[in-house]
Amino acid sequence: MLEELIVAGFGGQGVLSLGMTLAYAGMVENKEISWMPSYGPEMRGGTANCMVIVSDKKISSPIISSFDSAIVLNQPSMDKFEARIKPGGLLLYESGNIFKPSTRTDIDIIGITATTEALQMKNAKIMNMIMLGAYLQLKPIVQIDSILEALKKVLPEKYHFLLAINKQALEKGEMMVHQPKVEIL
Amino acid sequence: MLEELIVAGFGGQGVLSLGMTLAYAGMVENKEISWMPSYGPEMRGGTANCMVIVSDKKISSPIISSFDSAIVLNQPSMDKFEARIKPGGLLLYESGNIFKPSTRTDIDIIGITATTEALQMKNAKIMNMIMLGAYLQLKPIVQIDSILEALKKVLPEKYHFLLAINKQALEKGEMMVHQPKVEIL
Amino acid sequence: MTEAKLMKGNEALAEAAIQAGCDAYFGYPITPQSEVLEYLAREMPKHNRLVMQAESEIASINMVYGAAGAGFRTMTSSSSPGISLMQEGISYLAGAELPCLIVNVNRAGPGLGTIQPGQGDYFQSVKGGGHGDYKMIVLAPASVQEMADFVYLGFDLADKYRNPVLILSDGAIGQMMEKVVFNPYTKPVVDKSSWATTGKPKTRERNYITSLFIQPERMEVHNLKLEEKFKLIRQNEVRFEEINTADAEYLFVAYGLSARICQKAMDLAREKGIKVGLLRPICVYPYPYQRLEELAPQVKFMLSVELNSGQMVEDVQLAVKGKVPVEFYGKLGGLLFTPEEILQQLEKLIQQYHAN
Amino acid sequence: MTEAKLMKGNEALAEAAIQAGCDAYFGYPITPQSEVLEYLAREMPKHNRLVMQAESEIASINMVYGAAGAGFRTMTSSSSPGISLMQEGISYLAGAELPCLIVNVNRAGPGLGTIQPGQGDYFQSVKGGGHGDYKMIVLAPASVQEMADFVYLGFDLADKYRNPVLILSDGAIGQMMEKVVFNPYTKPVVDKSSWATTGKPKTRERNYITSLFIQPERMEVHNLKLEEKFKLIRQNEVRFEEINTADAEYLFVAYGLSARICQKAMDLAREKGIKVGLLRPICVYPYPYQRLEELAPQVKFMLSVELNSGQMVEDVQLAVKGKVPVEFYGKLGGLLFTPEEILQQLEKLIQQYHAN
Amino acid sequence: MQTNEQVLPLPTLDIAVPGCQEDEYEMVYHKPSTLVEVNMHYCPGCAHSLVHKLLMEVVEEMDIQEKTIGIAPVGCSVFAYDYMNIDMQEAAHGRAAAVATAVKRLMPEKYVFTYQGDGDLAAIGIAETLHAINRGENILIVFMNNAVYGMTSGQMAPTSLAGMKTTTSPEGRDTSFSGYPIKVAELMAVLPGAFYVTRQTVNNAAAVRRTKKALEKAFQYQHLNKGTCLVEIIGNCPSNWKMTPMESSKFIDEEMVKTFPLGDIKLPKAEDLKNNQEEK
Amino acid sequence: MQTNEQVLPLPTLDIAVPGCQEDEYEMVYHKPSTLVEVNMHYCPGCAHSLVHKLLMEVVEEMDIQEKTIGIAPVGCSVFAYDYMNIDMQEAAHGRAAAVATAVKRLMPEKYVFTYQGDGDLAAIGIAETLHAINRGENILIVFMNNAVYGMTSGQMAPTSLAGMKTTTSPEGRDTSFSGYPIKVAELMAVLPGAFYVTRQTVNNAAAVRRTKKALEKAFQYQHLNKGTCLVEIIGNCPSNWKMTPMESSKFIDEEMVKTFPLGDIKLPKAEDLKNNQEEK
Amino acid sequence: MKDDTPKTSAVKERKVKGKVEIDIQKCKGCELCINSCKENALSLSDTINIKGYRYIIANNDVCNGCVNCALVCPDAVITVYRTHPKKKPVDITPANIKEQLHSMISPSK
Amino acid sequence: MKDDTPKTSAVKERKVKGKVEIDIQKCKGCELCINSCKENALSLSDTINIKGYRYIIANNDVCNGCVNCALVCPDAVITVYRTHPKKKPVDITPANIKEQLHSMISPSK
Ligand SMILES: Cc1ncc(C[n+]2csc(CCOP(=O)(O)OP(=O)(O)O)c2C)c(N)n1
Ligand SMILES: Cc1ncc(C[n+]2csc(CCOP(=O)(O)OP(=O)(O)O)c2C)c(N)n1
Ligand code: SF4
Ligand code: SF4
Ligand code: SF4
Ligand code: SF4
Repeated sequence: MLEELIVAGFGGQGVLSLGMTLAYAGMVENKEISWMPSYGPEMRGGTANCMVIVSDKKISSPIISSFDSAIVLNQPSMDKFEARIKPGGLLLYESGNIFKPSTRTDIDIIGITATTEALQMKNAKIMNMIMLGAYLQLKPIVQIDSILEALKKVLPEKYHFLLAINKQALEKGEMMVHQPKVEIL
Repeated sequence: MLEELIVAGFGGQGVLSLGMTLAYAGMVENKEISWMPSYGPEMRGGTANCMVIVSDKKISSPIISSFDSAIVLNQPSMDKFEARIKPGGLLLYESGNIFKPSTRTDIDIIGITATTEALQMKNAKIMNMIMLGAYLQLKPIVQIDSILEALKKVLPEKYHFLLAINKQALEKGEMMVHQPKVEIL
Repeated sequence: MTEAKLMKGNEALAEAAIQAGCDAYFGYPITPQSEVLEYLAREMPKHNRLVMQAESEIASINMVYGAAGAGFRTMTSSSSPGISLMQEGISYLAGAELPCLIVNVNRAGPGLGTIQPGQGDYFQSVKGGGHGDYKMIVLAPASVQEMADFVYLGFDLADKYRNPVLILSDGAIGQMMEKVVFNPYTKPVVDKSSWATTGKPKTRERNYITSLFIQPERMEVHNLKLEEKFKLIRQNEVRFEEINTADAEYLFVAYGLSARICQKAMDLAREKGIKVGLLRPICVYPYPYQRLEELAPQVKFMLSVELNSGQMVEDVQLAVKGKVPVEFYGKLGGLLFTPEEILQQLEKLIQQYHAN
Repeated sequence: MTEAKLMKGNEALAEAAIQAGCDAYFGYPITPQSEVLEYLAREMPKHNRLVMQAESEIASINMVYGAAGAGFRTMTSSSSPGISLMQEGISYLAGAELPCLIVNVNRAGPGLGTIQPGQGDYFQSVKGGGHGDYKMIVLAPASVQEMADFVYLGFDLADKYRNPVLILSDGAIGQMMEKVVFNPYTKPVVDKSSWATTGKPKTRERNYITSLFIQPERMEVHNLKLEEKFKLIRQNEVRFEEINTADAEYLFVAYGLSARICQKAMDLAREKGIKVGLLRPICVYPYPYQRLEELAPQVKFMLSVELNSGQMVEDVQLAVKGKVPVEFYGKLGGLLFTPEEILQQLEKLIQQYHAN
Repeated sequence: MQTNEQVLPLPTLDIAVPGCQEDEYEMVYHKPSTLVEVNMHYCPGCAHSLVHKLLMEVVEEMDIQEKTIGIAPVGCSVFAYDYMNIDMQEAAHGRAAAVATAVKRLMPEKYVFTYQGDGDLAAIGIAETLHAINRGENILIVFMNNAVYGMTSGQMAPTSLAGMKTTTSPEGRDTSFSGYPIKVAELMAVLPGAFYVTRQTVNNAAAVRRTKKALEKAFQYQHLNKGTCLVEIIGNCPSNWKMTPMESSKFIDEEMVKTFPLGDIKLPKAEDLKNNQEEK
Repeated sequence: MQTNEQVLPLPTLDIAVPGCQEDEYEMVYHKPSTLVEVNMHYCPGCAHSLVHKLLMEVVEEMDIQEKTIGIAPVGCSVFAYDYMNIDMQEAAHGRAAAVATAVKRLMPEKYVFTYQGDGDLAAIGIAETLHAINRGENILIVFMNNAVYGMTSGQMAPTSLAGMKTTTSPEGRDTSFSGYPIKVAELMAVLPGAFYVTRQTVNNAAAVRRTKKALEKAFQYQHLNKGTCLVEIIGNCPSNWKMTPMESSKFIDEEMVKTFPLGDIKLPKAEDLKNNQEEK
Repeated sequence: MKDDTPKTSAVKERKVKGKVEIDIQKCKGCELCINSCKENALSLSDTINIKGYRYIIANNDVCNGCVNCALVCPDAVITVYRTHPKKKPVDITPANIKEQLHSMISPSK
Repeated sequence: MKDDTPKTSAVKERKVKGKVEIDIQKCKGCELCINSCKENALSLSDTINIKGYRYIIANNDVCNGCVNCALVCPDAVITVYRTHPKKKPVDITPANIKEQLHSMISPSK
């Protein structure tokens, strides 16, 4: 098994922690992983992304130019990475932030309104977990339980009370991909 | 004509200016010259020296390991350079400052009491010019007139009144080598 | 704590420093390595070790000088511009024979440049960025695991030779997360009493740390002593990794992150039946000249792959002495080449060589 | 003033700076080059030029940055430890493409070392002591006359390529006195209005001086532009002197003071009927690789003679690509080899080669 | 997307108010033409952008765009030259004062200022700053003191408050370990070369007006050739202070000013103020 | 040579004085055993040698040879470690305070001092010095202010007097060009980290006694861990001042002290002086 | 209609009227302007601009053109206009003002 | 004999007598000690020492052991001795003192 994933969006949308949670989960399952973030001042307001590789075999290059999957949370990221998804790959995006959806026909494209859902759950921050839930529903490369394990590591002790709502968010995401609300923009 | 000379003594004995005057004189006569000083904090109280090369042909290396002549003004310099005088070369020294004279037999050795003479002339500073006068008497590689020319360049305007005494010093030196007083120490 | 952890390269390096018994760290923030200082600022005090944010890289390196001179295990880290500021200090450390660890998380230059990864500091690291004749042992990690491992190794080598050791990493390896295991390590006891300035007891002559030898005769003696040491280092400390060289017709030569990417490129190439191998210098000083010379006859050409305009390639050329063509492929500006890109370059070259 | 003068190398260099129309000099005292600052402190004000003693070499090089960025002809000088402190600044100057002249009156290191002459800063000068991919044109004077001449040349090359130029001298050439003639020179008019920061008129876009390109894509473009420039420099600016190479069976390769001493050694050798020649790189960057390669077949071996532990010898090896053996003879610690010494070494090698 | 519709109502609603007409309005504030027409990269509410704006207002109003050269630091304001429409140089970290020295000495008739953060000026750059001021360079040093390293994301600065939590002082700045925050303005005012030294902030409209006045004066003084003007501005760093911009404004009033009291610290002597153009 | 005969008469003459006997004499001054038995390279009359002697007297009298580490600068006193019989480190030019910081932090129970000239401390090293003092490092900084660069033979220092002729200010220091001499002691005293700051000289016996007292105190204070002690000593440089040692002593009294007034500039607060050994 | 009362009364009391223009694509939603405005003329949008920030919406009916918001706006996105206190406003209210007003105001409800 | 008068009288007046020892090979002839000595006990030699400096000669008959010279001596070449003011000097003057004195003092003339 080898999954090469990019997660991209605005700084503050929880892009890096989404990827990190997935990476930790991979480790929980003794998979090989690498997590490569974008860094630098462009994170300020601008866009952030991370490349995550989960594999059964030793990972050679942590740098990848094309992706099996992309989780896209804003328009600039859509413009930047849409074309770099491998044919047959997956494009999962947060539709509330996208006004020019992909026109590719050779990949699976799914948009969900994670932001709105998160607001309804009274916690904008968990949008990324909804996306992760949705992603894992489509690409079950790790168990949800492993994710919950991982969250314990990612979240500092004092935030462990948030584990519950994160779990809900993951489940919400799982559900949503079954009846994706495709938005009218 | 090629003369490779070392001048060595205590800092403050006018070692460098002796060599410099000779070099300037060489230039006055359109000879090729190089003047290479020792430098650094050892000049502080310690010893100073300069290598002077005067030649008709272009000078390749300004660095020389053995000398046609040596003008030695103190004991440490005697110890350091005595052995490096070419056979048949000249060792001229200020005998007031030397208590272990050279034992070499393959070179011309002449000691003069330039310091005492200088004090008699009421100007300790001109000791070096007495030495230079003596040297040129023994090795007439440049004209005394050229030296006087040179002194005009070496001495700042405001010291030109000293030209006269320098001239006397040079002449004194010339004379002394005719009747060298070899000292009993 | 031999259980695997998921960590950034910078953090792994910092944690390893603690486990290696580093007594004192001095540093100044700079992207992409500030995590080292931040991690240690958090963790060192818990172990009663000294961690200080200096007012500049110049202060850092001179604090390292003081700490090392007093016999303590000490280190600093920075990124390219900061390392340039340390060049005088590094030359002093080498001149005074002080053991210490210096980490350069290389970013792309020159000047302020960009904060993205690069390998443009190769020459500075291995040929001597500072003045005078000196060398550092230079370790080039290619994974988060090596970011940790080379800290132990680096400290031990520094003590062994009384010489500064440099870890030459880059922004990508510093920032990325991978599994890392901290293997149990016990700090060797090194007797520094003969030179460290810990206060002069009646029982011994005074110790002093200096790189000054004003008499050239004494300076020469010192220089020759240093040269002896560097010779010893060249004999003992050559380190490299070889993959698929046995049947290789072509050879990638790459260090650090570039080697990782070449490895992927190599896999892709081998899938296509192209017999390419990889030699990865682990120490870029001393350099595996001999091994490369041995491999020369066997391959059609060597391809040095670097995130710069062509620096290590000179060492490859020095190694093979014209016995085999040496090609270069580089990337500048903090951009990274992809495995596919390198493969392409390889194939292009193969065609050219077939053409001729 | 084409009449010959007797001057120290440092003073000749300083006088030449004035005659080359240097607008501003910034420096900090250090033996063996303080005469440059002292001479200019005396003479520059008479020509209403700016001479400032900075608080450090770091301030000096950054003042040079400011002056060059504003479009003025500017320079600094120092000796080895001071030059090491300038490495960050030099990398910035190269990155920002600012023309300026930097003078290193090399003394023997590492560290504080000694104040006596040396050539241990060769690698730092030609391979890049600072971080990132950049190059300087490096001129190596071998006489007081060249100390003067290379100032004109250096400034002109700096302007031509918008790049820092380094004069790599040493303590002996800086301190010794020889005849020097200041050939008449007229400062070329260079239009810097397209980039110099002289204040933005309505009629043009703002100018800004920077080495920062945070987007790697833009950094790459900048790097490639710089590489183009360095390529051009390698094509146009190779400079060297050849003596007695026509019939040479052996070849000295040496620069600066070493070349002077080799010349005497060569004369002595020729007297003995030994057919040895001398190739003296005048620019040590760019390096006369091609010419050396051409000479390779003709000679039995090349002997690189340097006042260090063996630095330029690598460039000689890179040049001849194994076509001919390359030997090295060096001296350390600020001591100088004598012509006789070098001759001996040559004869020893000749015997060895005959033995085999 | 719908954002465009959002703004439409505003103009139309206006004429709905009786007796009110487009042309009767006069523009009373518009951003200076000397500010480049781009989005600044600074975080929301960052004082850097505000002070950039003020500087460009002064340059516009004094009509000295053609005569002004700015020196940018290394710090979040490293990109200043992307925003200020004047000739600028980007100096190495901490060396802006040395760069400015050369520029001003060679072009004494120009207006030269440096723009520096506290890490840049007070940590790595304190030597160049102190010596430039001691020489009495006729430049303006705009010192943005936000008590942290912003660009590198929140490490302790020499100006960080006692007890202030930063990424390199996780337990808060321990003065017995790291010393007390350096009061740059007071320290530099001791030097004879310092001509005008003041500390201001920009966390409310009145403060902004005062800061602008200070900058204006500092620019005007350059022609007196009497020494260095240092305008320290207590800025903010919402991102690394982990506050909203509004909270950061409050933090300045409640905490920062305790350590860094606002106001003029060194004023020109009266006799120095008669504008004599004689050059150094 | 005859030099040896010259000294012989002295002992013999003594017993020629009735009622006077060898053993009735007590030695009342002898150079400290902590001074190495070699000729110092300093020029005749140079204050460096004298202050080396004083430091070693204090170390001997406090019996802390085993606990003292000195940091030598780059300057004429670069060879200090050849003369002081204690463990020492030779720091890069200007960086002694940074080196001392590390040494002291790692061995808080030791006595650590730097010995620096004015070029070393006030020019290239002002940043490291200022930051060390601001951090309140518990070290002693012995600052030898001779108003010139001695080692490199007589260039202008940041402390050169107004109008002072040096090799780099041939017309005399022009304060409008180079600024005024930096009063290091007064400047550093402003920093909270400075515990004891004094300025002394050594150009006569009384002054020597005062300077020794000051050094003694400064050493003793190190155990209080209350901050940095800075002892500025107005030295001389006969060679580069182009004066005889005696003239240089006069020059100190008549000129130097005008710019650098002698005396204590910052004294410890009484409550700080009760010797509490608690470590940082 | 709560919406009307302040408006008309405003006209009565205030001599000087102001209005602000917001360059919403440059606004970063830092809200500093909001609390600098004594008249509470400014508020934050629900939607985000192209940079992903919520931006400022002005209620110009209550704006008195004091310029405070523009002064404190770091990103210089606010332009302020003001009527001249002297000039008497000419009533150019069209006949069908009621309908116009109604049609205009309703959407914002 | 001028040489004698001060000596004897000295014994009468002064309680405390001092003497100094000079390490002449380390002396640099800076003369700082000379002008620190109120008793004019110190003077410069005509000949130079191995380092090329004229060095200090002490006339210990007038030395009162005040230590000033040693304090101001940069090169720490002076050692100072002093008699104890209390201790009454025991007269151990040998019979042939005159001859002895004479033979001793003459060379230094
Ligand atoms: C020589 C060097 N050291 C360190 C850095 C990394 N660096 C960039 S900005 C900065 C400090 C910025 O803080 P400050 O000056 O307070 O400005 P702010 O970002 O807070 O506005 C540092 C340490 C660098 N670029 N160069
Ligand atoms: C980096 C560096 N710059 C310059 C020098 C040259 N240098 C040696 S000593 C010195 C200054 C000495 O003056 P000071 O500190 O006043 O001490 P002094 O000699 O007067 O006692 C300088 C500039 C150096 N060794 N290293
Ligand atoms: S990090 Fe701080 S200083 Fe930098 S732009 Fe953001 S708020 Fe401003
Ligand atoms: S040069 Fe000056 S400071 Fe140096 S030893 Fe001589 S007198 Fe002392
Ligand atoms: S102050 Fe400016 S940037 Fe901030 S919210 Fe108001 S308009 Fe937007
Ligand atoms: S003070 Fe010391 S060195 Fe100077 S003359 Fe007197 S004894 Fe000699």
